[in-house]
Amino acid sequence: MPNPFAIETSSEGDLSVIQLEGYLDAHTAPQFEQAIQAEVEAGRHRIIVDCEKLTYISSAGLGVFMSFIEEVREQGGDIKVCGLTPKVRQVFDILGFAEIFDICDARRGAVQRFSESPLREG
Amino acid sequence: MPNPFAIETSSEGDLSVIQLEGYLDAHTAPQFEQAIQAEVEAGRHRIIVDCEKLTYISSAGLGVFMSFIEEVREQGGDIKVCGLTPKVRQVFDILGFAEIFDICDARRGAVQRFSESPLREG
Amino acid sequence: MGTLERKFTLHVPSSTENLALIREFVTTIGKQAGLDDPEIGKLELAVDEACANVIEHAYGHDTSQEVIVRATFDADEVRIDVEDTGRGFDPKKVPSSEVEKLVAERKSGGLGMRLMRTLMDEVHYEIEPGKKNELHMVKRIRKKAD
Amino acid sequence: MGTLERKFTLHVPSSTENLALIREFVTTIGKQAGLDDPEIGKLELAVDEACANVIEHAYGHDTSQEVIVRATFDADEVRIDVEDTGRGFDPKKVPSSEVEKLVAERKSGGLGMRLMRTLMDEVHYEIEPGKKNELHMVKRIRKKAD
Ligand SMILES: Nc1ncnc2c1ncn2[C@@H]1O[C@H](COP(=O)(O)OP(=O)(O)O)[C@@H](O)[C@H]1O
Ligand SMILES: Nc1ncnc2c1ncn2[C@@H]1O[C@H](COP(=O)(O)OP(=O)(O)O)[C@@H](O)[C@H]1O
Repeated sequence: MPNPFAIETSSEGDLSVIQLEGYLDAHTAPQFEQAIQAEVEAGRHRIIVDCEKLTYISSAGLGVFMSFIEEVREQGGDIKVCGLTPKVRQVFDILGFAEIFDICDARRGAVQRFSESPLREG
Repeated sequence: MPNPFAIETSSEGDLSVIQLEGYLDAHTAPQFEQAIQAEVEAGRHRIIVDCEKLTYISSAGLGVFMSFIEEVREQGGDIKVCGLTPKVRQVFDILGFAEIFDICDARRGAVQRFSESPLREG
Repeated sequence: MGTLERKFTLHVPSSTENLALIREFVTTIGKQAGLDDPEIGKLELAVDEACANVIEHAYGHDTSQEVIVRATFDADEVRIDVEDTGRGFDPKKVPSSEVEKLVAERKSGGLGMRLMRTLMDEVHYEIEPGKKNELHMVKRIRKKAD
Repeated sequence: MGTLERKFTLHVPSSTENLALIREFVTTIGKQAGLDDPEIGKLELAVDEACANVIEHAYGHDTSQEVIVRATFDADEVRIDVEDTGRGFDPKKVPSSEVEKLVAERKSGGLGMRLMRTLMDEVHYEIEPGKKNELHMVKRIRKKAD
Protein backbone atom coordinates (compact mmCIF):
# COMPACT_ATOMS: atom_id res chain seq x y z
CA MET A 1 0.00 0.00 0.00
CA PRO A 2 1.16 3.55 -0.78
CA ASN A 3 1.63 4.97 2.71
CA PRO A 4 0.91 3.07 5.85
CA PHE A 5 0.30 4.86 9.08
CA ALA A 6 2.86 6.21 11.53
CA ILE A 7 2.47 8.23 14.69
CA GLU A 8 5.08 9.99 16.79
CA THR A 9 4.66 11.90 20.02
CA SER A 10 7.22 14.46 21.15
CA SER A 11 7.20 17.48 23.42
CA GLU A 12 8.00 21.12 22.95
CA GLY A 13 8.19 22.69 26.40
CA ASP A 14 4.81 22.03 28.03
CA LEU A 15 3.23 21.17 24.69
CA SER A 16 2.74 17.67 23.35
CA VAL A 17 3.13 17.29 19.61
CA ILE A 18 1.53 14.25 17.98
CA GLN A 19 2.68 13.88 14.42
CA LEU A 20 0.51 11.78 12.09
CA GLU A 21 1.75 10.26 8.86
CA GLY A 22 -0.01 8.31 6.12
CA TYR A 23 -3.64 7.31 6.44
CA LEU A 24 -5.86 7.61 9.47
CA ASP A 25 -8.87 5.34 9.00
CA ALA A 26 -10.89 2.82 11.00
CA HIS A 27 -7.86 0.55 10.97
CA THR A 28 -5.32 3.03 12.31
CA ALA A 29 -7.54 5.33 14.44
CA PRO A 30 -7.09 3.16 17.57
CA GLN A 31 -3.35 4.00 17.55
CA PHE A 32 -4.17 7.69 17.43
CA GLU A 33 -6.67 7.28 20.22
CA GLN A 34 -4.05 5.59 22.39
CA ALA A 35 -1.56 8.35 21.70
CA ILE A 36 -3.95 11.10 22.78
CA GLN A 37 -5.16 9.00 25.71
CA ALA A 38 -1.57 8.65 26.91
CA GLU A 39 -1.06 12.43 26.93
CA VAL A 40 -4.35 13.07 28.69
CA GLU A 41 -3.61 10.45 31.34
CA ALA A 42 -0.20 12.00 31.92
CA GLY A 43 -1.97 15.31 32.55
CA ARG A 44 -0.62 16.84 29.36
CA HIS A 45 -3.58 18.71 27.91
CA ARG A 46 -1.86 21.15 25.58
CA ILE A 47 -1.70 19.06 22.41
CA ILE A 48 -0.73 19.90 18.86
CA VAL A 49 -1.67 17.35 16.20
CA ASP A 50 0.64 17.92 13.25
CA CYS A 51 -1.02 16.61 10.07
CA GLU A 52 1.59 17.76 7.58
CA LYS A 53 2.31 14.18 6.51
CA LEU A 54 -1.25 12.93 6.93
CA THR A 55 -2.51 11.98 3.48
CA TYR A 56 -5.97 10.68 4.35
CA ILE A 57 -8.53 10.84 7.14
CA SER A 58 -11.91 9.17 7.56
CA SER A 59 -14.59 9.66 10.19
CA ALA A 60 -12.88 7.15 12.48
CA GLY A 61 -9.91 9.50 12.70
CA LEU A 62 -12.08 12.59 13.10
CA GLY A 63 -13.96 10.76 15.85
CA VAL A 64 -10.78 10.65 17.92
CA PHE A 65 -10.41 14.43 17.74
CA MET A 66 -14.09 14.79 18.57
CA SER A 67 -14.12 12.53 21.61
CA PHE A 68 -11.21 14.20 23.42
CA ILE A 69 -11.68 17.90 22.78
CA GLU A 70 -14.19 18.57 25.58
CA GLU A 71 -12.16 16.82 28.25
CA VAL A 72 -8.94 18.51 27.22
CA ARG A 73 -10.56 21.96 27.20
CA GLU A 74 -12.13 21.30 30.60
CA GLN A 75 -8.62 20.73 31.86
CA GLY A 76 -7.55 24.11 30.51
CA GLY A 77 -5.81 22.64 27.51
CA ASP A 78 -6.63 22.35 23.83
CA ILE A 79 -6.08 20.20 20.76
CA LYS A 80 -4.76 22.42 18.00
CA VAL A 81 -4.45 21.04 14.50
CA CYS A 82 -1.78 22.12 12.02
CA GLY A 83 -0.39 21.28 8.60
CA LEU A 84 -3.61 20.03 7.00
CA THR A 85 -3.16 19.11 3.35
CA PRO A 86 -6.02 20.22 1.08
CA LYS A 87 -7.39 16.68 0.89
CA VAL A 88 -7.60 16.28 4.66
CA ARG A 89 -8.70 19.88 5.16
CA GLN A 90 -11.67 19.23 2.87
CA VAL A 91 -12.99 16.59 5.28
CA PHE A 92 -12.57 18.85 8.33
CA ASP A 93 -14.51 21.53 6.46
CA ILE A 94 -17.34 19.27 5.30
CA LEU A 95 -18.04 18.25 8.89
CA GLY A 96 -17.76 21.75 10.31
CA PHE A 97 -14.68 20.82 12.36
CA ALA A 98 -13.08 24.11 11.36
CA GLU A 99 -15.55 25.88 13.66
CA ILE A 100 -14.83 23.62 16.60
CA PHE A 101 -11.08 23.13 16.37
CA ASP A 102 -8.30 25.67 16.32
CA ILE A 103 -6.64 24.97 12.97
CA CYS A 104 -3.27 26.56 12.17
CA ASP A 105 -1.24 26.45 9.00
CA ALA A 106 2.11 25.45 10.44
CA ARG A 107 3.28 23.97 13.71
CA ARG A 108 4.93 27.30 14.61
CA GLY A 109 1.54 28.95 14.51
CA ALA A 110 0.02 26.39 16.84
CA VAL A 111 2.87 26.79 19.32
CA GLN A 112 2.41 30.58 19.12
CA ARG A 113 -1.32 30.25 19.80
CA PHE A 114 -0.69 28.17 22.91
CA SER A 115 1.80 30.78 24.16
CA GLU A 116 -0.95 33.38 23.93
CA SER A 117 -3.04 31.34 26.38
CA PRO A 118 -0.61 30.29 29.11
CA LEU A 119 -1.23 27.14 31.07
CA ARG A 120 -3.74 27.54 33.87
CA GLU A 121 -3.77 24.85 36.50
CA GLY A 122 -6.70 22.45 35.92
CA MET B 1 -2.10 4.46 -7.74
CA PRO B 2 1.21 4.84 -5.93
CA ASN B 3 3.48 5.92 -8.75
CA PRO B 4 2.40 6.24 -12.34
CA PHE B 5 4.89 6.10 -15.15
CA ALA B 6 7.05 8.91 -16.48
CA ILE B 7 9.77 8.92 -19.10
CA GLU B 8 12.25 11.65 -20.00
CA THR B 9 14.87 11.68 -22.73
CA SER B 10 17.86 14.01 -22.55
CA SER B 11 21.34 14.02 -24.02
CA GLU B 12 24.79 14.14 -22.56
CA GLY B 13 27.19 14.84 -25.41
CA ASP B 14 26.66 12.08 -27.96
CA LEU B 15 24.83 9.94 -25.42
CA SER B 16 21.07 9.69 -25.07
CA VAL B 17 19.80 9.27 -21.54
CA ILE B 18 16.31 7.84 -21.10
CA GLN B 19 15.14 8.19 -17.54
CA LEU B 20 12.34 5.91 -16.38
CA GLU B 21 10.19 6.59 -13.36
CA GLY B 22 7.43 4.61 -11.68
CA TYR B 23 6.21 1.34 -13.15
CA LEU B 24 7.06 -0.15 -16.49
CA ASP B 25 4.47 -2.79 -17.33
CA ALA B 26 2.37 -3.89 -20.32
CA HIS B 27 0.46 -0.62 -20.03
CA THR B 28 3.44 1.73 -20.05
CA ALA B 29 5.96 -0.28 -22.11
CA PRO B 30 4.72 1.20 -25.43
CA GLN B 31 5.88 4.65 -24.25
CA PHE B 32 9.33 3.28 -23.52
CA GLU B 33 9.39 1.56 -26.89
CA GLN B 34 8.58 4.83 -28.64
CA ALA B 35 11.30 6.65 -26.71
CA ILE B 36 13.99 4.17 -27.73
CA GLN B 37 12.60 4.00 -31.27
CA ALA B 38 12.91 7.78 -31.55
CA GLU B 39 16.60 7.68 -30.59
CA VAL B 40 17.35 4.83 -32.95
CA GLU B 41 15.57 6.55 -35.83
CA ALA B 42 17.54 9.72 -35.14
CA GLY B 43 20.71 7.65 -35.47
CA ARG B 44 21.49 7.96 -31.78
CA HIS B 45 22.64 4.50 -30.78
CA ARG B 46 24.55 5.24 -27.58
CA ILE B 47 21.76 5.00 -25.04
CA ILE B 48 21.75 4.99 -21.25
CA VAL B 49 18.55 3.87 -19.56
CA ASP B 50 18.56 5.33 -16.07
CA CYS B 51 16.33 3.21 -13.81
CA GLU B 52 17.05 4.96 -10.52
CA LYS B 53 13.41 5.96 -10.13
CA LEU B 54 11.96 2.85 -11.72
CA THR B 55 10.05 1.00 -9.02
CA TYR B 56 8.70 -1.93 -11.02
CA ILE B 57 9.32 -3.77 -14.25
CA SER B 58 7.47 -6.65 -15.91
CA SER B 59 8.37 -8.70 -18.98
CA ALA B 60 6.70 -6.14 -21.25
CA GLY B 61 9.32 -3.61 -20.16
CA LEU B 62 12.17 -6.08 -20.41
CA GLY B 63 10.95 -6.98 -23.88
CA VAL B 64 11.66 -3.44 -25.04
CA PHE B 65 15.29 -3.71 -23.94
CA MET B 66 15.49 -7.12 -25.59
CA SER B 67 14.08 -6.09 -28.95
CA PHE B 68 16.44 -3.15 -29.53
CA ILE B 69 19.81 -4.33 -28.22
CA GLU B 70 20.90 -6.20 -31.38
CA GLU B 71 20.08 -3.36 -33.73
CA VAL B 72 21.76 -0.78 -31.53
CA ARG B 73 24.91 -2.87 -31.19
CA GLU B 74 25.01 -3.53 -34.93
CA GLN B 75 25.11 0.23 -35.34
CA GLY B 76 28.14 0.44 -33.04
CA GLY B 77 26.10 1.64 -30.09
CA ASP B 78 24.83 0.07 -26.91
CA ILE B 79 22.01 0.23 -24.38
CA LYS B 80 23.57 0.53 -20.93
CA VAL B 81 21.40 0.24 -17.86
CA CYS B 82 22.06 2.06 -14.60
CA GLY B 83 20.50 2.75 -11.22
CA LEU B 84 18.59 -0.51 -10.82
CA THR B 85 16.80 -0.77 -7.48
CA PRO B 86 17.01 -4.21 -5.83
CA LYS B 87 13.43 -5.03 -6.80
CA VAL B 88 13.98 -4.30 -10.50
CA ARG B 89 17.49 -5.81 -10.46
CA GLN B 90 15.97 -9.08 -9.22
CA VAL B 91 13.93 -9.38 -12.42
CA PHE B 92 16.91 -8.63 -14.66
CA ASP B 93 18.85 -11.34 -12.81
CA ILE B 94 16.10 -13.98 -12.96
CA LEU B 95 15.98 -13.68 -16.75
CA GLY B 96 19.73 -13.63 -17.24
CA PHE B 97 19.65 -10.05 -18.56
CA ALA B 98 22.72 -9.26 -16.47
CA GLU B 99 24.77 -11.39 -18.89
CA ILE B 100 23.42 -9.67 -21.97
CA PHE B 101 23.25 -6.03 -20.88
CA ASP B 102 25.95 -3.77 -19.55
CA ILE B 103 24.57 -2.85 -16.14
CA CYS B 104 26.21 -0.04 -14.16
CA ASP B 105 25.50 1.21 -10.66
CA ALA B 106 25.21 4.91 -11.37
CA ARG B 107 24.73 7.03 -14.46
CA ARG B 108 28.34 8.30 -14.14
CA GLY B 109 29.56 4.74 -14.57
CA ALA B 110 27.53 4.24 -17.72
CA VAL B 111 28.84 7.47 -19.22
CA GLN B 112 32.40 6.38 -18.31
CA ARG B 113 31.88 3.01 -19.98
CA PHE B 114 30.75 4.66 -23.20
CA SER B 115 33.80 6.95 -23.13
CA GLU B 116 35.98 3.84 -23.07
CA SER B 117 34.44 2.71 -26.37
CA PRO B 118 34.34 5.84 -28.51
CA LEU B 119 31.72 6.17 -31.20
CA ARG B 120 32.59 4.39 -34.39
CA GLU B 121 30.62 5.38 -37.44
CA GLY B 122 27.98 2.75 -38.19
CA MET C 1 -14.63 4.97 -24.04
CA GLY C 2 -17.83 6.85 -24.82
CA THR C 3 -20.89 5.43 -23.11
CA LEU C 4 -19.43 1.98 -22.69
CA GLU C 5 -19.98 0.80 -19.15
CA ARG C 6 -17.04 -0.50 -17.12
CA LYS C 7 -17.57 -2.95 -14.27
CA PHE C 8 -15.32 -3.73 -11.34
CA THR C 9 -15.87 -5.98 -8.33
CA LEU C 10 -13.85 -6.52 -5.18
CA HIS C 11 -14.47 -9.13 -2.47
CA VAL C 12 -12.39 -8.91 0.69
CA PRO C 13 -12.55 -10.38 4.19
CA SER C 14 -14.40 -8.12 6.61
CA SER C 15 -11.44 -6.47 8.30
CA THR C 16 -10.42 -2.83 8.62
CA GLU C 17 -7.02 -3.99 7.37
CA ASN C 18 -8.62 -4.15 3.91
CA LEU C 19 -9.94 -0.60 3.83
CA ALA C 20 -6.69 0.61 2.23
CA LEU C 21 -7.18 -1.84 -0.64
CA ILE C 22 -10.81 -0.82 -1.00
CA ARG C 23 -9.68 2.81 -1.30
CA GLU C 24 -7.10 1.93 -3.97
CA PHE C 25 -9.83 0.09 -5.84
CA VAL C 26 -12.17 3.05 -5.74
CA THR C 27 -9.45 5.56 -6.54
CA THR C 28 -8.44 3.65 -9.66
CA ILE C 29 -12.04 3.60 -10.80
CA GLY C 30 -12.55 7.29 -10.08
CA LYS C 31 -9.49 8.12 -12.17
CA GLN C 32 -10.60 5.96 -15.07
CA ALA C 33 -14.04 7.53 -14.89
CA GLY C 34 -12.43 10.92 -15.39
CA LEU C 35 -13.21 12.44 -11.99
CA ASP C 36 -10.89 15.19 -10.80
CA ASP C 37 -8.82 14.75 -7.63
CA PRO C 38 -11.24 16.36 -5.14
CA GLU C 39 -14.10 14.25 -6.53
CA ILE C 40 -11.98 11.10 -6.35
CA GLY C 41 -11.23 12.00 -2.73
CA LYS C 42 -14.94 12.21 -1.99
CA LEU C 43 -15.72 8.91 -3.67
CA GLU C 44 -12.84 7.25 -1.81
CA LEU C 45 -14.01 8.55 1.56
CA ALA C 46 -17.68 7.68 1.02
CA VAL C 47 -16.83 4.08 0.12
CA ASP C 48 -14.40 3.81 3.02
CA GLU C 49 -17.15 4.96 5.40
CA ALA C 50 -19.64 2.53 3.89
CA CYS C 51 -17.27 -0.42 4.19
CA ALA C 52 -16.06 0.54 7.66
CA ASN C 53 -19.73 0.48 8.74
CA VAL C 54 -20.22 -2.97 7.26
CA ILE C 55 -17.07 -4.29 8.96
CA GLU C 56 -17.96 -2.75 12.31
CA HIS C 57 -21.75 -2.78 12.48
CA ALA C 58 -23.06 -5.34 9.97
CA TYR C 59 -20.46 -8.00 10.78
CA GLY C 60 -19.26 -6.87 14.23
CA HIS C 61 -15.60 -7.38 13.19
CA ASP C 62 -16.15 -11.04 12.27
CA THR C 63 -13.29 -11.40 9.78
CA SER C 64 -14.64 -14.65 8.35
CA GLN C 65 -17.34 -12.55 6.63
CA GLU C 66 -16.98 -10.90 3.26
CA VAL C 67 -17.45 -7.31 2.09
CA ILE C 68 -18.32 -6.89 -1.57
CA VAL C 69 -17.84 -3.64 -3.44
CA ARG C 70 -19.20 -3.35 -6.98
CA ALA C 71 -18.44 -0.33 -9.10
CA THR C 72 -19.54 0.64 -12.56
CA PHE C 73 -19.07 3.79 -14.50
CA ASP C 74 -20.04 5.24 -17.84
CA ALA C 75 -19.70 8.73 -19.25
CA ASP C 76 -22.24 10.16 -16.77
CA GLU C 77 -21.76 8.59 -13.37
CA VAL C 78 -19.92 6.24 -11.06
CA ARG C 79 -22.20 3.79 -9.25
CA ILE C 80 -21.03 1.95 -6.16
CA ASP C 81 -22.82 -0.93 -4.45
CA VAL C 82 -21.60 -2.20 -1.11
CA GLU C 83 -23.05 -5.57 -0.23
CA ASP C 84 -23.08 -7.55 2.99
CA THR C 85 -25.04 -10.45 4.47
CA GLY C 86 -24.78 -9.19 8.03
CA ARG C 87 -27.04 -7.82 10.69
CA GLY C 88 -28.77 -5.07 8.75
CA PHE C 89 -30.38 -1.97 10.26
CA ASP C 90 -32.99 0.65 9.62
CA PRO C 91 -31.21 3.71 8.28
CA LYS C 92 -34.27 5.90 9.00
CA LYS C 93 -33.94 5.16 12.69
CA VAL C 94 -30.37 6.38 12.88
CA PRO C 95 -30.46 9.83 14.48
CA SER C 96 -28.56 12.46 12.54
CA SER C 97 -26.86 14.43 15.29
CA GLU C 98 -25.13 17.76 14.84
CA VAL C 99 -21.39 17.66 15.27
CA GLU C 100 -21.67 20.09 18.22
CA LYS C 101 -23.92 17.63 20.01
CA LEU C 102 -21.58 14.70 19.34
CA VAL C 103 -18.65 16.76 20.65
CA ALA C 104 -20.57 17.71 23.81
CA GLU C 105 -21.41 14.05 24.37
CA ARG C 106 -17.76 13.04 23.77
CA LYS C 107 -18.84 10.65 21.03
CA SER C 108 -16.22 9.20 18.72
CA GLY C 109 -18.76 8.04 16.14
CA GLY C 110 -21.84 9.14 14.27
CA LEU C 111 -20.18 11.00 11.42
CA GLY C 112 -20.05 8.29 8.75
CA MET C 113 -23.53 8.36 7.23
CA ARG C 114 -23.58 12.16 7.29
CA LEU C 115 -20.32 12.16 5.36
CA MET C 116 -21.57 9.64 2.80
CA ARG C 117 -24.70 11.71 2.15
CA THR C 118 -22.64 14.89 1.77
CA LEU C 119 -20.01 13.34 -0.46
CA MET C 120 -22.21 11.43 -2.90
CA ASP C 121 -25.05 12.51 -5.17
CA GLU C 122 -27.27 9.56 -4.23
CA VAL C 123 -27.19 7.23 -1.23
CA HIS C 124 -29.77 4.60 -0.48
CA TYR C 125 -29.99 1.34 1.39
CA GLU C 126 -31.81 -1.90 0.52
CA ILE C 127 -31.88 -3.95 3.68
CA GLU C 128 -33.00 -7.59 3.90
CA PRO C 129 -31.55 -8.65 7.27
CA GLY C 130 -29.94 -12.09 7.25
CA LYS C 131 -30.22 -12.19 3.48
CA LYS C 132 -28.49 -9.31 1.81
CA ASN C 133 -27.98 -5.65 2.62
CA GLU C 134 -27.04 -3.32 -0.16
CA LEU C 135 -25.97 0.27 -0.13
CA HIS C 136 -26.20 2.05 -3.48
CA MET C 137 -24.32 5.27 -4.05
CA VAL C 138 -23.93 7.42 -7.12
CA LYS C 139 -21.45 10.12 -7.98
CA ARG C 140 -22.21 12.08 -11.11
CA ILE C 141 -19.34 13.03 -13.35
CA ARG C 142 -19.00 16.75 -13.89
CA LYS C 143 -16.93 17.28 -17.01
CA LYS C 144 -13.46 18.61 -16.23
CA ALA C 145 -12.78 22.22 -17.08
CA ASP C 146 -9.67 21.42 -19.15
CA MET D 1 -4.84 -15.74 11.97
CA GLY D 2 -3.63 -19.33 12.40
CA THR D 3 -4.91 -21.66 9.74
CA LEU D 4 -7.97 -19.60 8.92
CA GLU D 5 -8.28 -19.13 5.19
CA ARG D 6 -8.69 -15.63 3.74
CA LYS D 7 -10.36 -15.12 0.38
CA PHE D 8 -10.14 -12.15 -1.98
CA THR D 9 -11.58 -11.66 -5.46
CA LEU D 10 -11.07 -8.92 -8.01
CA HIS D 11 -12.95 -8.48 -11.31
CA VAL D 12 -11.72 -5.80 -13.69
CA PRO D 13 -12.24 -4.94 -17.36
CA SER D 14 -9.63 -6.52 -19.59
CA SER D 15 -7.31 -3.56 -20.04
CA THR D 16 -3.63 -3.09 -19.24
CA GLU D 17 -4.74 0.06 -17.46
CA ASN D 18 -5.95 -2.21 -14.66
CA LEU D 19 -2.68 -4.06 -14.12
CA ALA D 20 -1.61 -1.49 -11.50
CA LEU D 21 -4.76 -2.22 -9.48
CA ILE D 22 -4.23 -5.96 -9.86
CA ARG D 23 -0.71 -5.52 -8.46
CA GLU D 24 -1.99 -3.51 -5.48
CA PHE D 25 -4.51 -6.26 -4.86
CA VAL D 26 -1.86 -8.96 -4.88
CA THR D 27 0.61 -6.92 -2.85
CA THR D 28 -1.94 -6.35 -0.10
CA ILE D 29 -2.64 -10.06 0.03
CA GLY D 30 1.06 -10.97 0.05
CA LYS D 31 1.61 -8.65 3.00
CA GLN D 32 -1.32 -10.01 4.95
CA ALA D 33 -0.11 -13.53 4.23
CA GLY D 34 3.19 -12.63 5.89
CA LEU D 35 5.45 -12.86 2.83
CA ASP D 36 8.63 -10.79 2.94
CA ASP D 37 9.23 -8.02 0.40
CA PRO D 38 11.18 -10.03 -2.20
CA GLU D 39 8.52 -12.75 -2.12
CA ILE D 40 5.75 -10.18 -2.45
CA GLY D 41 7.60 -8.78 -5.45
CA LYS D 42 7.65 -12.23 -7.05
CA LEU D 43 3.97 -12.82 -6.42
CA GLU D 44 3.14 -9.38 -7.81
CA LEU D 45 5.13 -9.93 -10.97
CA ALA D 46 3.80 -13.44 -11.61
CA VAL D 47 0.20 -12.28 -11.36
CA ASP D 48 0.91 -9.22 -13.51
CA GLU D 49 2.37 -11.51 -16.19
CA ALA D 50 -0.60 -13.87 -15.97
CA CYS D 51 -3.12 -11.06 -16.31
CA ALA D 52 -1.19 -9.27 -19.04
CA ASN D 53 -1.33 -12.53 -21.01
CA VAL D 54 -5.08 -12.80 -20.53
CA ILE D 55 -5.59 -9.18 -21.62
CA GLU D 56 -3.34 -9.52 -24.65
CA HIS D 57 -3.68 -13.13 -25.78
CA ALA D 58 -6.91 -14.54 -24.35
CA TYR D 59 -9.00 -11.43 -25.04
CA GLY D 60 -6.92 -9.68 -27.71
CA HIS D 61 -7.32 -6.33 -25.90
CA ASP D 62 -11.14 -6.49 -26.00
CA THR D 63 -11.86 -4.24 -23.02
CA SER D 64 -15.47 -5.34 -22.76
CA GLN D 65 -14.18 -8.65 -21.38
CA GLU D 66 -13.40 -9.34 -17.74
CA VAL D 67 -10.31 -10.62 -15.95
CA ILE D 68 -10.95 -12.35 -12.64
CA VAL D 69 -8.25 -12.82 -10.03
CA ARG D 70 -9.01 -14.96 -6.99
CA ALA D 71 -6.59 -15.19 -4.12
CA THR D 72 -6.66 -17.20 -0.93
CA PHE D 73 -4.08 -17.68 1.72
CA ASP D 74 -3.66 -19.59 4.94
CA ALA D 75 -0.63 -20.16 7.15
CA ASP D 76 1.13 -22.24 4.50
CA GLU D 77 0.56 -20.77 1.06
CA VAL D 78 -0.93 -18.11 -1.17
CA ARG D 79 -3.04 -19.48 -4.03
CA ILE D 80 -3.89 -17.38 -7.03
CA ASP D 81 -6.38 -18.27 -9.75
CA VAL D 82 -6.63 -16.13 -12.86
CA GLU D 83 -9.78 -16.79 -14.83
CA ASP D 84 -10.86 -15.78 -18.32
CA THR D 85 -13.44 -16.87 -20.87
CA GLY D 86 -11.28 -16.02 -23.86
CA ARG D 87 -9.49 -17.80 -26.64
CA GLY D 88 -7.50 -20.32 -24.61
CA PHE D 89 -4.30 -22.02 -25.76
CA ASP D 90 -2.22 -25.13 -25.25
CA PRO D 91 0.55 -24.19 -22.84
CA LYS D 92 2.53 -27.31 -23.82
CA LYS D 93 2.80 -26.03 -27.38
CA VAL D 94 4.37 -22.74 -26.35
CA PRO D 95 8.09 -23.02 -27.11
CA SER D 96 10.32 -22.05 -24.21
CA SER D 97 13.07 -20.08 -25.95
CA GLU D 98 16.33 -19.08 -24.33
CA VAL D 99 16.71 -15.36 -23.76
CA GLU D 100 19.79 -15.33 -26.05
CA LYS D 101 17.64 -16.69 -28.87
CA LEU D 102 14.88 -14.12 -28.30
CA VAL D 103 17.47 -11.34 -28.31
CA ALA D 104 19.01 -12.62 -31.56
CA GLU D 105 15.54 -12.73 -33.11
CA ARG D 106 14.77 -9.21 -31.83
CA LYS D 107 11.66 -10.49 -30.06
CA SER D 108 9.96 -8.27 -27.53
CA GLY D 109 7.94 -11.10 -26.01
CA GLY D 110 8.22 -14.66 -24.81
CA LEU D 111 9.43 -14.00 -21.28
CA GLY D 112 6.16 -14.07 -19.35
CA MET D 113 5.50 -17.76 -18.82
CA ARG D 114 9.15 -18.40 -18.04
CA LEU D 115 8.97 -15.72 -15.36
CA MET D 116 5.78 -17.10 -13.85
CA ARG D 117 7.29 -20.58 -13.59
CA THR D 118 10.44 -19.20 -11.99
CA LEU D 119 8.63 -16.92 -9.56
CA MET D 120 5.95 -19.28 -8.27
CA ASP D 121 6.13 -22.69 -6.62
CA GLU D 122 3.32 -24.14 -8.74
CA VAL D 123 1.86 -23.02 -12.07
CA HIS D 124 -0.72 -24.92 -14.04
CA TYR D 125 -3.40 -24.19 -16.59
CA GLU D 126 -6.89 -25.63 -16.97
CA ILE D 127 -8.06 -24.66 -20.44
CA GLU D 128 -11.61 -25.11 -21.76
CA PRO D 129 -11.62 -22.81 -24.80
CA GLY D 130 -14.77 -20.71 -25.14
CA LYS D 131 -15.86 -21.81 -21.67
CA LYS D 132 -13.36 -20.96 -19.01
CA ASN D 133 -9.60 -20.88 -18.81
CA GLU D 134 -7.97 -20.96 -15.43
CA LEU D 135 -4.42 -20.52 -14.36
CA HIS D 136 -3.60 -21.78 -10.88
CA MET D 137 -0.48 -20.59 -9.13
CA VAL D 138 0.83 -21.25 -5.64
CA LYS D 139 3.45 -19.50 -3.58
CA ARG D 140 4.45 -21.25 -0.41
CA ILE D 141 5.05 -19.14 2.65
CA ARG D 142 8.50 -19.52 4.10
CA LYS D 143 8.45 -18.33 7.68
CA LYS D 144 10.27 -15.02 8.13
CA ALA D 145 13.63 -15.12 9.89
CA ASP D 146 12.67 -12.53 12.52
N1 LIG E 1 -23.93 -1.24 7.36
C1 LIG E 1 -24.49 -1.10 8.57
N2 LIG E 1 -25.00 -2.18 9.19
C2 LIG E 1 -25.58 -2.05 10.41
N3 LIG E 1 -25.69 -0.89 11.08
C3 LIG E 1 -25.19 0.23 10.51
C4 LIG E 1 -24.59 0.18 9.24
N4 LIG E 1 -24.20 1.43 8.92
C5 LIG E 1 -24.56 2.22 9.95
N5 LIG E 1 -25.16 1.50 10.91
C6 LIG E 1 -25.74 2.05 12.17
O1 LIG E 1 -25.85 3.46 12.03
C7 LIG E 1 -25.09 4.14 13.04
C8 LIG E 1 -24.49 5.43 12.48
O2 LIG E 1 -23.48 5.14 11.53
P1 LIG E 1 -22.41 6.23 11.16
O3 LIG E 1 -23.09 7.52 10.90
O4 LIG E 1 -21.59 5.71 10.05
O5 LIG E 1 -21.52 6.43 12.47
P2 LIG E 1 -20.62 5.36 13.24
O6 LIG E 1 -20.35 4.23 12.32
O7 LIG E 1 -19.41 6.12 13.60
O8 LIG E 1 -21.42 4.97 14.45
C9 LIG E 1 -24.07 3.13 13.51
O9 LIG E 1 -23.63 3.36 14.81
C10 LIG E 1 -24.86 1.82 13.38
O10 LIG E 1 -25.68 1.63 14.50
N1 LIG F 1 -3.73 -16.59 -21.20
C1 LIG F 1 -3.35 -16.88 -22.46
N2 LIG F 1 -4.26 -17.07 -23.42
C2 LIG F 1 -3.89 -17.36 -24.68
N3 LIG F 1 -2.62 -17.50 -25.06
C3 LIG F 1 -1.64 -17.35 -24.15
C4 LIG F 1 -1.96 -17.01 -22.81
N4 LIG F 1 -0.80 -16.91 -22.13
C5 LIG F 1 0.18 -17.15 -23.01
N5 LIG F 1 -0.30 -17.43 -24.23
C6 LIG F 1 0.49 -17.78 -25.43
O1 LIG F 1 1.80 -18.14 -25.02
C7 LIG F 1 2.77 -17.29 -25.62
C8 LIG F 1 3.93 -17.03 -24.66
O2 LIG F 1 3.50 -16.25 -23.56
P1 LIG F 1 4.57 -15.46 -22.70
O3 LIG F 1 5.67 -16.39 -22.34
O4 LIG F 1 3.85 -14.84 -21.56
O5 LIG F 1 5.18 -14.34 -23.64
P2 LIG F 1 4.44 -13.14 -24.40
O6 LIG F 1 3.14 -12.92 -23.70
O7 LIG F 1 5.36 -12.01 -24.24
O8 LIG F 1 4.29 -13.58 -25.81
C9 LIG F 1 2.02 -16.05 -26.01
O9 LIG F 1 2.63 -15.37 -27.08
C10 LIG F 1 0.66 -16.61 -26.39
O10 LIG F 1 0.68 -17.13 -27.69
